[in-house]
Amino acid sequence: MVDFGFGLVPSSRINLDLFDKDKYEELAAVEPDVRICMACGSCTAVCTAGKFSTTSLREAIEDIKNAQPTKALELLKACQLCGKCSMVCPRGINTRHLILSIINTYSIK
Amino acid sequence: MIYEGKQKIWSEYQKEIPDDHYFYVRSCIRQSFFPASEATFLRITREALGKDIFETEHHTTCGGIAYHSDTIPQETVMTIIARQFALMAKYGYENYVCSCITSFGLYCETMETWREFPELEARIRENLWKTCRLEFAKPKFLIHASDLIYKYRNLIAAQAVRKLVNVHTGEPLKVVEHIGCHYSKMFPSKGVGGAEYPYVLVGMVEAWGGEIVDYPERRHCCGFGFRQYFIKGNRGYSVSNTHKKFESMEPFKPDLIITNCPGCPYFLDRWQYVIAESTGKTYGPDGHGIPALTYEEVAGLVMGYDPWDLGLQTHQVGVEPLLDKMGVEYDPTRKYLGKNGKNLGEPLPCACLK
Amino acid sequence: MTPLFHLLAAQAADPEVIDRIPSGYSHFVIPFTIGITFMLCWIGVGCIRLLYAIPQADRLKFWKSLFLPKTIVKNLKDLFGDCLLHVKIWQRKPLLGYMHSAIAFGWFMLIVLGHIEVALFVPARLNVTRGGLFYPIFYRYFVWMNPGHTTLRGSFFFFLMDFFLLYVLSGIALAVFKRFRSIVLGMRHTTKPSFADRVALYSLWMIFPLRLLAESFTADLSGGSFLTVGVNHFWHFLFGDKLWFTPCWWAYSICLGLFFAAMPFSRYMHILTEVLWILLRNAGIQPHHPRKGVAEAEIYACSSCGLCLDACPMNVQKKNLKYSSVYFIRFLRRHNEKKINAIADKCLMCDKCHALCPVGVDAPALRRAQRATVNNALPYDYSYLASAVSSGQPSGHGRVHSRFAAAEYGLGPAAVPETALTESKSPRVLYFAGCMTHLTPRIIKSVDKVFKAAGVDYVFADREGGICCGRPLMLAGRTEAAAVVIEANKKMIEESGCDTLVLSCPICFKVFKEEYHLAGIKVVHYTQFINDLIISGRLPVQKKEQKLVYHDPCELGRGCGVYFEPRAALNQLGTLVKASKEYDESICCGGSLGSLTLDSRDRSKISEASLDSLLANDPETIVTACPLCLKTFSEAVSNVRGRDINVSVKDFAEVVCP
Amino acid sequence: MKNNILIIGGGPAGLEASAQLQRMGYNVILIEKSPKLGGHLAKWDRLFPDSVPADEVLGGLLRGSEGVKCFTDTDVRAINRLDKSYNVRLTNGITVLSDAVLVASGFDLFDAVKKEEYGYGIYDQVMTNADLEAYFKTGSDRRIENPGRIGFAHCVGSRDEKSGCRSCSKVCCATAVKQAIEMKQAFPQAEVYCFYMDLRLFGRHYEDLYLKAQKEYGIRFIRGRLAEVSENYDGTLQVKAEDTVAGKPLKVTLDLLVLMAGMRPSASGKAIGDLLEMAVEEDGYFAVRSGIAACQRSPIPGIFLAGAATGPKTLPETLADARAAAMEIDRYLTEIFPDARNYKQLVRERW
Repeated sequence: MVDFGFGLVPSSRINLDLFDKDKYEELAAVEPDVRICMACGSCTAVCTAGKFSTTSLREAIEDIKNAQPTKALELLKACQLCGKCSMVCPRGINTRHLILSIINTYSIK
Repeated sequence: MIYEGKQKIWSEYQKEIPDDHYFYVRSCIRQSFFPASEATFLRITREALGKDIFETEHHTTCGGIAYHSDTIPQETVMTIIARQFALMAKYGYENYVCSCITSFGLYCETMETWREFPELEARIRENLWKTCRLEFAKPKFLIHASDLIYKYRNLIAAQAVRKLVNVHTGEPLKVVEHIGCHYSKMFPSKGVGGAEYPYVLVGMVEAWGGEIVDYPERRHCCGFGFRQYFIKGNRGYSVSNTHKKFESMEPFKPDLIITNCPGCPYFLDRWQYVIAESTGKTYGPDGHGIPALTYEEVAGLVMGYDPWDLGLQTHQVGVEPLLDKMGVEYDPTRKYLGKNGKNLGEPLPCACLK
Repeated sequence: MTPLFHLLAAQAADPEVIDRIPSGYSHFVIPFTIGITFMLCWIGVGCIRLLYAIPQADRLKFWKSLFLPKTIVKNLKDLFGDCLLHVKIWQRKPLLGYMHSAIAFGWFMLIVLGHIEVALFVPARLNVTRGGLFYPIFYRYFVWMNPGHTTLRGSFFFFLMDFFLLYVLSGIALAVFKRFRSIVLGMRHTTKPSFADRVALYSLWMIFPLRLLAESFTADLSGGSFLTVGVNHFWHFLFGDKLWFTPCWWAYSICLGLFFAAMPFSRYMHILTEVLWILLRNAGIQPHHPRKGVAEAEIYACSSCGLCLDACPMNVQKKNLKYSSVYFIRFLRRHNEKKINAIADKCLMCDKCHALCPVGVDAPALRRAQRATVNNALPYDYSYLASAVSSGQPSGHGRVHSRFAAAEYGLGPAAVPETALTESKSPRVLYFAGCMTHLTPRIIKSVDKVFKAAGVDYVFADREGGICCGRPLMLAGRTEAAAVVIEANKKMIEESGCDTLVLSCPICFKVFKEEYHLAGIKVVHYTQFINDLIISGRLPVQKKEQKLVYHDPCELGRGCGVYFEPRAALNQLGTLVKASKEYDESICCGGSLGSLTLDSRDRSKISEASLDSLLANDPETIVTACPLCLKTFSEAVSNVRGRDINVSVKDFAEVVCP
Repeated sequence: MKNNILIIGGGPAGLEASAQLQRMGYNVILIEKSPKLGGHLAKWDRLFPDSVPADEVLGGLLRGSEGVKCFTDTDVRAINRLDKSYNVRLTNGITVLSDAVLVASGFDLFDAVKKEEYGYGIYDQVMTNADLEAYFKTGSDRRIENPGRIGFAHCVGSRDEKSGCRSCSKVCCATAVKQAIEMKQAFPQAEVYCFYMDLRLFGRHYEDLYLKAQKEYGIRFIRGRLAEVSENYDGTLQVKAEDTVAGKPLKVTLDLLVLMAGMRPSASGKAIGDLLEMAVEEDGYFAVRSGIAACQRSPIPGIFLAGAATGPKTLPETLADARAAAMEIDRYLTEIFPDARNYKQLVRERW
């Protein structure tokens, strides 16, 4: 193989064809609230850890639905489970359990 | 795919193309990338069709590459363009035909800008007089050279010695058409067939017996992207663009790519080599690539011109399998001989791309 | 044994009691013997296995505790109080307490007295090889009263035995009655018995009536007192002289055997496990695993009495009964992994079931341990805490706090005491609001007002937002991650140089108090701190015409035992009325962070129940001392449908300094 | 004397207004250009948000307007204003002298072919909301054969200056959510995506519908306008959009794409408007006397408007608008019209 000093760049495009439906259904079975997020961002706005680190439950849910679970896990690593997000969520999502369930479902065990 | 649906759209994007008396300006880069293409254009239009095509050695670059690389002010580029137009008027022409898509887009853009901002036009008029002592003029018709071949596609088909057909199977060749982004994406009404389903090359292929392949990434850029290519650090993006197109067209197994832009055939051709040599992936059968030709080269082939006279040896992807399919007779020993019979020098063999 | 025998023999030439059946054996004892042997083997093996599963250090601690005078006293007190007399149930529900103690203490006494009788009259039979296992149980079958030789001592025992039998029977009668009308005994919900439970339960119900039957049939032979002899006369009246007593003794033995055989699989295992659990509990050993070691003793000590059913705030909705501690423990016993996790996650961790449990089973701790099995190993990355703590937190030197934007909570510049840190006479006070308090800025504002009014110089540790205290992580079973957060906060606090840490959030308070081990720093809840300010006269207060009710936040009351101080302070401010459930029976507001899966609709039902309790005596203001309770009640009061509630919800500090 | 009232358009607005006016005792003449009454409602299967069958609603409207003189397949050939009334010549040869004219010409569905990049009429697997309703009604469509992935593109021809419509068509969001649920009911295994710019679910029960779509049907809502559609080798569609919430471009392969074609002013209504020289606003819908206080009065005395002729409306809004127009006509015909002497002054003061 020839090294040209440049090469193919991995795409940042979301490819929904890669979405793992079974895994998602597994998550939705333990925490159905994952379905009802409407991406308002309240959780991210109040996040205790978000002040110091890049973390966003809203984004993580989005990443899960966008077939990018690794990104979601990376975002949720900083969570301290303080629960502020659950207090502000307009849809009443059990955010703490959702966070734990995402990590639990998508972490490679 | 519903063909009638496309026809309906094509019928809404028809462009008036004058019959004769054209002022022709060449492309900066095509002359070095595919040097015989423009010569073939002149040969077909002048010799085969008997049209009046005027050329002058006084014309320059349109400034497009510099413009799209953000290295030249807009007023400067507009003044260059005004000078081109002034030359046309000076030699008594009003039908401006350009060989380059970048130029074509830039001319369209400039003329639209002048229309929207007459004060800018006035300033350019002044600039032109101050710098070149030339009278400002605007073409009556602005035409891309492929528009002209499109217009005469049926006349060419009438004179053709062969069709875009696989002589062994009798099947029409599967052709991918790639339109330069600046042809109609900016101003859909300026191109034949509009922006979503351009007809300019489709019309040629259909007239010459080929079959068009419509693949998902048809609209995608070839990967040139000016700054993406010029800066080595960005070339990964350029080649990735091309890669995306090839991945998309691969299942359709095209025999040929036809293009109407200076950069596109170059990148669709050369990046096949880079992809092959850096990843091992080739897109034609048996380790071959997919030949990416200009429309003049394709026209020349159906007209029965010698492939080496058409400059097909300057392509990275070997054209021999295509020539075999079309039943074109060629002398392999002459491939790398110049017009004067002197050896041009042969490229080293590739590891992956045949 | 022999000297006693001789002594007795010497006292009376003609024995009072004659061994009626010389072999000391009859076939009917077989069912009982099998049952009790099986049970004893089971429990023996279980004890060894259990003790083996306890970590070495804990085991050592356990053995040592058995010899410490202080624990010995406590053990004896708890064993009698909890296992036999059921003092804790008596205190709350006297009739229920009577029922439990009647069965437990009554039966215990029957066994003890039975053995004393054997020891006194036929001591040789105590030897296991001579039927010591069953003989004392069926004593009345095997002996014959020597007529005319009955002593006062003998009659005394006859009386005692009949008395306790009657006592037990009264308990059984209540128990049977409770099965059908539990509410009379103060229980709204009772546990649904499992199959083994039913076998043991019906056996238990049958044992004592059968015993009465059996002993009464033989009362004219082996003696008895007011009950058995009385019934015996009745039988003679009915059936004449032909009394077929053997089938009764068989039935009695079978019921006993069945009961003991079913015991290891039923709730009645608690009768024996409780003893071990009390010893382990008093030794101060904590469970590390939801099913192994101490936890095993704990879950087998659960009597499935179902008192936690009514205690659980979730059970305002019947569908949530299945998440109660009693079922959690039942599924733990059954190793039903899926159900265990669902139940463990649902709990609000309000600790009420623990507070009300007659045997002190700490089900919330077991639930935390269960959550840990799922959540503790999940990845986390708190590397950002290093930079978080070093910037934006008070360093203790200079006036870091003056950098903070004081305007954020509408606090004027005066709120930030510029001279606080230098040579102040008053102790340096650090106030940590916590995450949740930042969602209820009125607490922050009021605390500031109070501190200003009392002239307390304080530094606001997390004015710009801090990091979490770690308690929510612990509640979710993420103890390892919690340790990292705790360490970071601890560093910040220790470096601040404060000597008093004031917290307005009970969640923070509990974890700071229990897990931080802040040497030389007094950790107080603001209710305590403000009460002290009032007592010391630093904070002048005026009693107003207002009817207040105080809600005990779970983590503050049951969690940290702070009941007195907030009430003492509120008594200075207005008339404090009672809630229908308060102190350790206070109902969770529903907003608890403890539950991971309870949804918002279920939560609002709990809030309603809690509000109902608080509104029992028509207060004007509900006062609470927890940001979560405050937020939950504030929203719930406005959402209660179909009711005209005219009550305001205020934070403790708001009431102190309106 | 019974006044003649001509109602142009036999859709829900025309039917409801004719029923009300007939009840008030007027002589109502209803004309409809197509062979069937009911307008778009007749082509719809079920209605959001509660999935009421469209036939049921239409049946009610038709029953209510029984007895109204009704000409189908009829258009207006010419119209001229007399002193107070209108002389209307119909295409069926009849001439009506009408004291008031109600224009209830409704809307046309946006011609989805105009959004070339979506490939309607070019790619096999692209259809419109109307096509899907037809499928729900008839149960057959060559494009629908157990689709595994279905996409709904909101705002096709709405909120799009390029296709000549800046404003929102109001009903498409709720329709899309409704249709998405219906498709999921029909094909429970399918993945359903809705590509939206803003979800404008403003009405009562609409948010519940949205929540139900997410919670019970697992429909995925992607915030981002569909950018381009192309056809794969196997005939499936490749669609591209940006997930603007994630801030990343997105692509997905679909078996079926449903375009939520928006509302455009009715072309035949426009022709009638031209005959009357009625003013239209920039958005192409008829201008009203006052957008707040007099939405059913046109600037021309005696000409009234109802329904989607004055802009996109939901069905209940259209019906309420029709009833309001009936009231307005009644007021005009009793308070202004009969007073021949002061007519002009009254019009000046009260129109």
